[in-house]
Amino acid sequence: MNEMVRELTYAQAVQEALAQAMEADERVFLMGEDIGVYGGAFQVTGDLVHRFGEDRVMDTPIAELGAAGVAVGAALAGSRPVFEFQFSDFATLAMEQIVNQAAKIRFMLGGKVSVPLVMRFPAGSGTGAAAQHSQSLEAWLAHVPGLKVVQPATPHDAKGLLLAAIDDPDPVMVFEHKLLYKTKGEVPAEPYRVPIGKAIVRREGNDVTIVATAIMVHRALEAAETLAGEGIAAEVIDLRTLRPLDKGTVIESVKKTSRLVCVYEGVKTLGIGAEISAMIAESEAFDYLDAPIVRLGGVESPIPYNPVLEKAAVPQTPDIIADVRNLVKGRT
Amino acid sequence: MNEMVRELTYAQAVQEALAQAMEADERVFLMGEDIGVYGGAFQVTGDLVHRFGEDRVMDTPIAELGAAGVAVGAALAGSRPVFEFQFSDFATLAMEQIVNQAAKIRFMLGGKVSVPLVMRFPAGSGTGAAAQHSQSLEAWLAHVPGLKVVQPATPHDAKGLLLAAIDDPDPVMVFEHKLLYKTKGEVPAEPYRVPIGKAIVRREGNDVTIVATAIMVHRALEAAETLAGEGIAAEVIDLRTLRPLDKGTVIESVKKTSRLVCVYEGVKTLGIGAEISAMIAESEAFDYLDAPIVRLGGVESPIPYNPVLEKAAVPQTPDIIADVRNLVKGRT
Amino acid sequence: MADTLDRSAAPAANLRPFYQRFSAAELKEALRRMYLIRRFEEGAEDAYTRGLIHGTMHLSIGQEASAVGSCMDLRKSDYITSTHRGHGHCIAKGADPKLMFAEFFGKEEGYCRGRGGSMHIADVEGGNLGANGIVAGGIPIAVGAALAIKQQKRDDVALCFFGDGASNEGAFHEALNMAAIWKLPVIFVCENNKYGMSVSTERSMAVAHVADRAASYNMPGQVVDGNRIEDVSEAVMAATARARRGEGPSLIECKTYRIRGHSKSDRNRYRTREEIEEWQARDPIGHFETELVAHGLLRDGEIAAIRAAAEGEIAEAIEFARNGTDPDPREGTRDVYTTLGAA
Amino acid sequence: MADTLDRSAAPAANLRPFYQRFSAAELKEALRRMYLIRRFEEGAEDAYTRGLIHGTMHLSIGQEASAVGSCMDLRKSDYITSTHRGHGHCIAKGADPKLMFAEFFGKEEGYCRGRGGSMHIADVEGGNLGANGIVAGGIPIAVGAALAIKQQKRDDVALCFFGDGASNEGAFHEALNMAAIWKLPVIFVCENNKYGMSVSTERSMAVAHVADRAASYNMPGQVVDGNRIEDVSEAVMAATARARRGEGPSLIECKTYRIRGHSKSDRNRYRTREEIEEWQARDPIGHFETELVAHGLLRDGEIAAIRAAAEGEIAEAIEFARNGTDPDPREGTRDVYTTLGAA
Ligand SMILES: Cc1ncc(C[n+]2csc(CCOP(=O)(O)OP(=O)(O)O)c2C)c(N)n1
Ligand SMILES: Cc1ncc(C[n+]2csc(CCOP(=O)(O)OP(=O)(O)O)c2C)c(N)n1
Ligand SMILES: [Mg+2]
Ligand SMILES: [Mg+2]
Repeated sequence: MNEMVRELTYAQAVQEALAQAMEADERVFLMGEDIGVYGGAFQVTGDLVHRFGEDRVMDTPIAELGAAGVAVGAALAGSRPVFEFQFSDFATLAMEQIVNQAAKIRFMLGGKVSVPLVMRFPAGSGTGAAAQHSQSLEAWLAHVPGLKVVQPATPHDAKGLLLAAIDDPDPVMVFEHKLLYKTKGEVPAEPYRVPIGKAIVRREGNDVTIVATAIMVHRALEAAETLAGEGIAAEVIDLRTLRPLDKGTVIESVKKTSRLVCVYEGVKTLGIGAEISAMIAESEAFDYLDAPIVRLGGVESPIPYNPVLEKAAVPQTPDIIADVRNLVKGRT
Repeated sequence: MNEMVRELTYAQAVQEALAQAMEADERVFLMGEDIGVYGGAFQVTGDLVHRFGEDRVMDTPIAELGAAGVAVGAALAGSRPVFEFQFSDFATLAMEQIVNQAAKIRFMLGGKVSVPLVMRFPAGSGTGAAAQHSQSLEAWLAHVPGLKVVQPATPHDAKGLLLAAIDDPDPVMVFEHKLLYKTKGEVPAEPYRVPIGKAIVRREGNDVTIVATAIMVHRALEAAETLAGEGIAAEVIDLRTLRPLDKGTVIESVKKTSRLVCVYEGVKTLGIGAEISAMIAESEAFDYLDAPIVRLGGVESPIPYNPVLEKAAVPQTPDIIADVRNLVKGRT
Repeated sequence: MADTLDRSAAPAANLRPFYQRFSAAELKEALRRMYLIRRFEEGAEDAYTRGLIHGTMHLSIGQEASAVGSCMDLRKSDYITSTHRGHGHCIAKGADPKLMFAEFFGKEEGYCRGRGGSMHIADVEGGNLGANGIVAGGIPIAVGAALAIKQQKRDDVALCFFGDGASNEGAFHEALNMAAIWKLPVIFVCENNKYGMSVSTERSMAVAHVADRAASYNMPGQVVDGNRIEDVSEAVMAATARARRGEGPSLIECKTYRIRGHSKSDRNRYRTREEIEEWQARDPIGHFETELVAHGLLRDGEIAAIRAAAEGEIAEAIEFARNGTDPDPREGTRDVYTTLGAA
Repeated sequence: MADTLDRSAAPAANLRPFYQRFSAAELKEALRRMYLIRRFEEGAEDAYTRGLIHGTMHLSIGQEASAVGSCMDLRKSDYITSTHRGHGHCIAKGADPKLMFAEFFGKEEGYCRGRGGSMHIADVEGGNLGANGIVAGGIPIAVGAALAIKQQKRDDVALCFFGDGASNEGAFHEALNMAAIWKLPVIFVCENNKYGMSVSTERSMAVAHVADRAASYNMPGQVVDGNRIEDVSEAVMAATARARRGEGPSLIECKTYRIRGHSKSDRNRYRTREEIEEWQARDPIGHFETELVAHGLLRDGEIAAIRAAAEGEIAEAIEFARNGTDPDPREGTRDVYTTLGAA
């Protein structure tokens, strides 16, 4: 690519995608709480209201279920809503419209309509906002046929996956990690798409495959760096899309490395790692496995307020290092 | 046990548990839509309103979120609500109160309170009620720390698990399968408890372990019967509790049989079978596995209305037979 | 349907707006649709009782005036959103009973190719965005459709049907509030048939009228006799005009009654036979016929003809449906997504 | 707090109910609590700014009258439910600032043993069922507490605090409706501080007053000046009496203003400096002092003493909190369940 590439934060990359989509297609508009003059709770929409006006950057009342339904209706009637939940936790209020309506309408109507709806969910812990503002609920939505679910880990993917989501005729749920918003990375200035449904190998290695999502991709890469010093070559896969899953990329890697560790922030039980593990255990890669499949997920508890407990509740780099080391060295 | 044992339907067994709990403890009361004179959409509460009065068998307005919150508040203030969702699909409207409040209040308050709340969810497909009335969403709630989740497959367990749930100081979610309501089985007349967190081996066998839930337990047993005729001895485990998982029972069985098939009605991806599979793949049982772990779950689609399509959307007995046969004979 | 019909009859003076607005042909078409709904429901009930249709269904016998009266002034490009009790709305908006019955029978020819069934019948081409299995689920969707209309600078409207029971759902509150603050072209039509399943409005709400709740949104709220098509239609005409002028939403409450049980599992324990009979005596079809005859717009003999035609059309529709194509079981997961390559 | 204080002062004739109901000592205690809240918030802000507390917090400076006025007539066995902006409610209901600050500092001594933080502070012993991170999340919970009170035949009440923004949530609608149809002893206190985060009530609702919405539930709805403690208290007294008599719920809207930003990330882009200053001039503490002095209940010198005592108490509370015990990291998942053996 020979386009202009700059360093942007993840939040800026999201904002740029929103702006470019609105410029390119007047059907695209934004809805959410305090996304106008306030600029969004995480300053993602920033000044967009001044550029595009209040009709295209719409502050909603605090009414997640109704507003989600408004987005579904607008999508059915030819508009292209991009909906921001202020925190992903508030999706609990809108599951009816997301799951019973947005995800199913096309199917229930025999394929006669599409629901081109994008929803953005600032997710994850680490901000000291406690149990009701720190959840990682992406596995719920990845369990729902009719939805597509993406989880970008870098500014580059944040922009490219969001633009792909806005193009997509089906409802796409975009999970953005709050701690990533201020992280920086290279982002081409032109609009571009990162395909939905494709994982990416972020680091190659032969000894063990680490499949990670969102902020865990960065922790996994850090861990891999340290492990390299110990002679363990870890391959790190950034899953990027949770539904539909890119099975091929993970299977190929496990066939090569024979070991798998899944790292994710959601609660371990029935988090995305459960699916990755089960998918491998039923795949052709099973025969290549040299060791149990390890899952390193969030602890079985709500997220605590106290910062030390909060950190202990989700995987940190040393946890990854320890688990991978155990797996590779502990047995063969 | 030498108590009186009769044949009851699953629905009658649930009703008997409700009646006995209300007789034993005046703090226990029922809330739900049309559970009074109507007797409940599936006639589970039946005539209870005439026995216990409208104050203890309360019809709510159609307002799932608010009513769930009322139940949470009543539980905090010393009452013991048993809440009926008319269909489990409508839990989508109440996830806020279930997940952000009921599941987390005790933890968020540092253990200073309990939330003794029971919720009942008629779930599953097979009634021709289409995509918004046929979901199996139990995996969502099993992903949530702070909740306990049970899924009785027999009239006996329907009564015993519900009584255990009502005793329990924590929020317990009870998934009842609509197609089971009219099935019959032996039920002791006296109150008794089936412990939460314990799976049960319904049939012993050495060749393969089938872990099933709800109606799939019966289909798995049927399949096992047929397979026995082919010389395949399947062990069938009825999981009964999804959270906390009885890992020991499943692990022991797999160590014995070396093969695992998980059968469940929820969508395959991230359904309960994903957790069972992943739990085994990371356990000591991994080394005993002779074949990939097979998951037989619901197809990746909303439940269709057409009865032939509807049946094809979830595992049926022949599907189980075929998968087990493949697994056992296809490879070693 | 108004725009497809004969408008030649000159409006007579001194007539109430309903009779000024609609030609004799249009009024007869309205009566025909009421009959079509009635017969449709009876045919559906019969098919269900005979085991030809599975699942459940919610019949709107007795509520034909609110369905047809609400849709008479709508264009094809206007939207409606409907409910679990949606057959009448669908026919009123102009759907083809053949394709509706084909849907009930789970056939490929059905509006939803047999995937949706009674609770999800939609006729998107005809402006019906769909029945809904979730009580109040369609209310915010209607508001969203109205938002899209406004964004696209169209002068269409969205008309939203819902029941008395639905007005206790949070979605009702949130949606009406948004429609009001954004002045969207939406007409909320509450069909208050006295019960949400088994729970009477007296037990489920503390106010006498759902329309009273319009005040919470600074929106006009009006109660009409839902069994009198002319009352329903005039209220909707005013609300539609207001909406098209960009003046925002309205709430109209049609007092009506469902003659049949809530669904097939209903044992009618929560109401009396007398109450049902009282309302049967106020039959909306009979009322409309009397009106039309009194206005000299319909001769006695015509009624029988309209009725027979409706019966014939429904019989034909059922026949069509029974002969429809069964979906291929291997195609169960088609149409979950629009784009290929997805899960 | 009323029942723990001196009642000896005889009610003077011609005084408004507020001054008849409460003794001089009780009134001074109310003023003290208002100061305590003010200083608490300032202390919290300061600790946050100095990096001693993490997370976020929502300060109620300027809203002390609605908090204290609402709780003056409550007993310990009455419940309140609170909001994300809940420090004031907590202190008003009688909580100990030491244990509150310990919670902010994430210590074992804190009300929630450091697990909850600002948005979840609760004092269950004192009848505060908890702040809530979910807007409107506490409203149905209050109704449920009131239901339990009724079931247990107690004559307590549940008082439910929420904001103007919360009144647009579906939970508000559903909960008020249930409270009304079941005639539950609950008092809904809306603290309308003109904004839900950045969105003004003019933009988020189409009616002038949240209290107007009471009509949808056939419930008394009253607007009071939320910066005048006597107005708030009298309205709550009447509502509480009504509730204890079994006559059902009431809605009281306190018009007030939050002087600080919504939370620490607020850049105040949605309002003017003038507006803030206008409301600062209507300080609820200053107003109450003037009232008390005018009524001869407070001498000038006493004000300084009450203020100094509040400052001292907060300084001590912060000191206590800083010296608190850090939770053991291995105990993170304790208290997820009550019974052992669970997940
Ligand atoms: C969210 C939700 N809750 C409950 C139901 C079950 N249910 C279906 S129809 C109905 C009654 C609806 O009453 P109303 O809105 O008055 O419509 P009516 O049936 O009277 O036409 C109920 C409780 C549902 N489908 N969706
Ligand atoms: C369900 C939900 N939606 C959004 C938020 C984010 N949020 C927290 S406070 C707030 C504003 C609440 O406004 P209001 O009810 O008026 O209370 P105030 O902050 O003014 O005291 C918002 C939007 C939330 N915490 N919960
Ligand atoms: Mg009704
Ligand atoms: Mg406010």
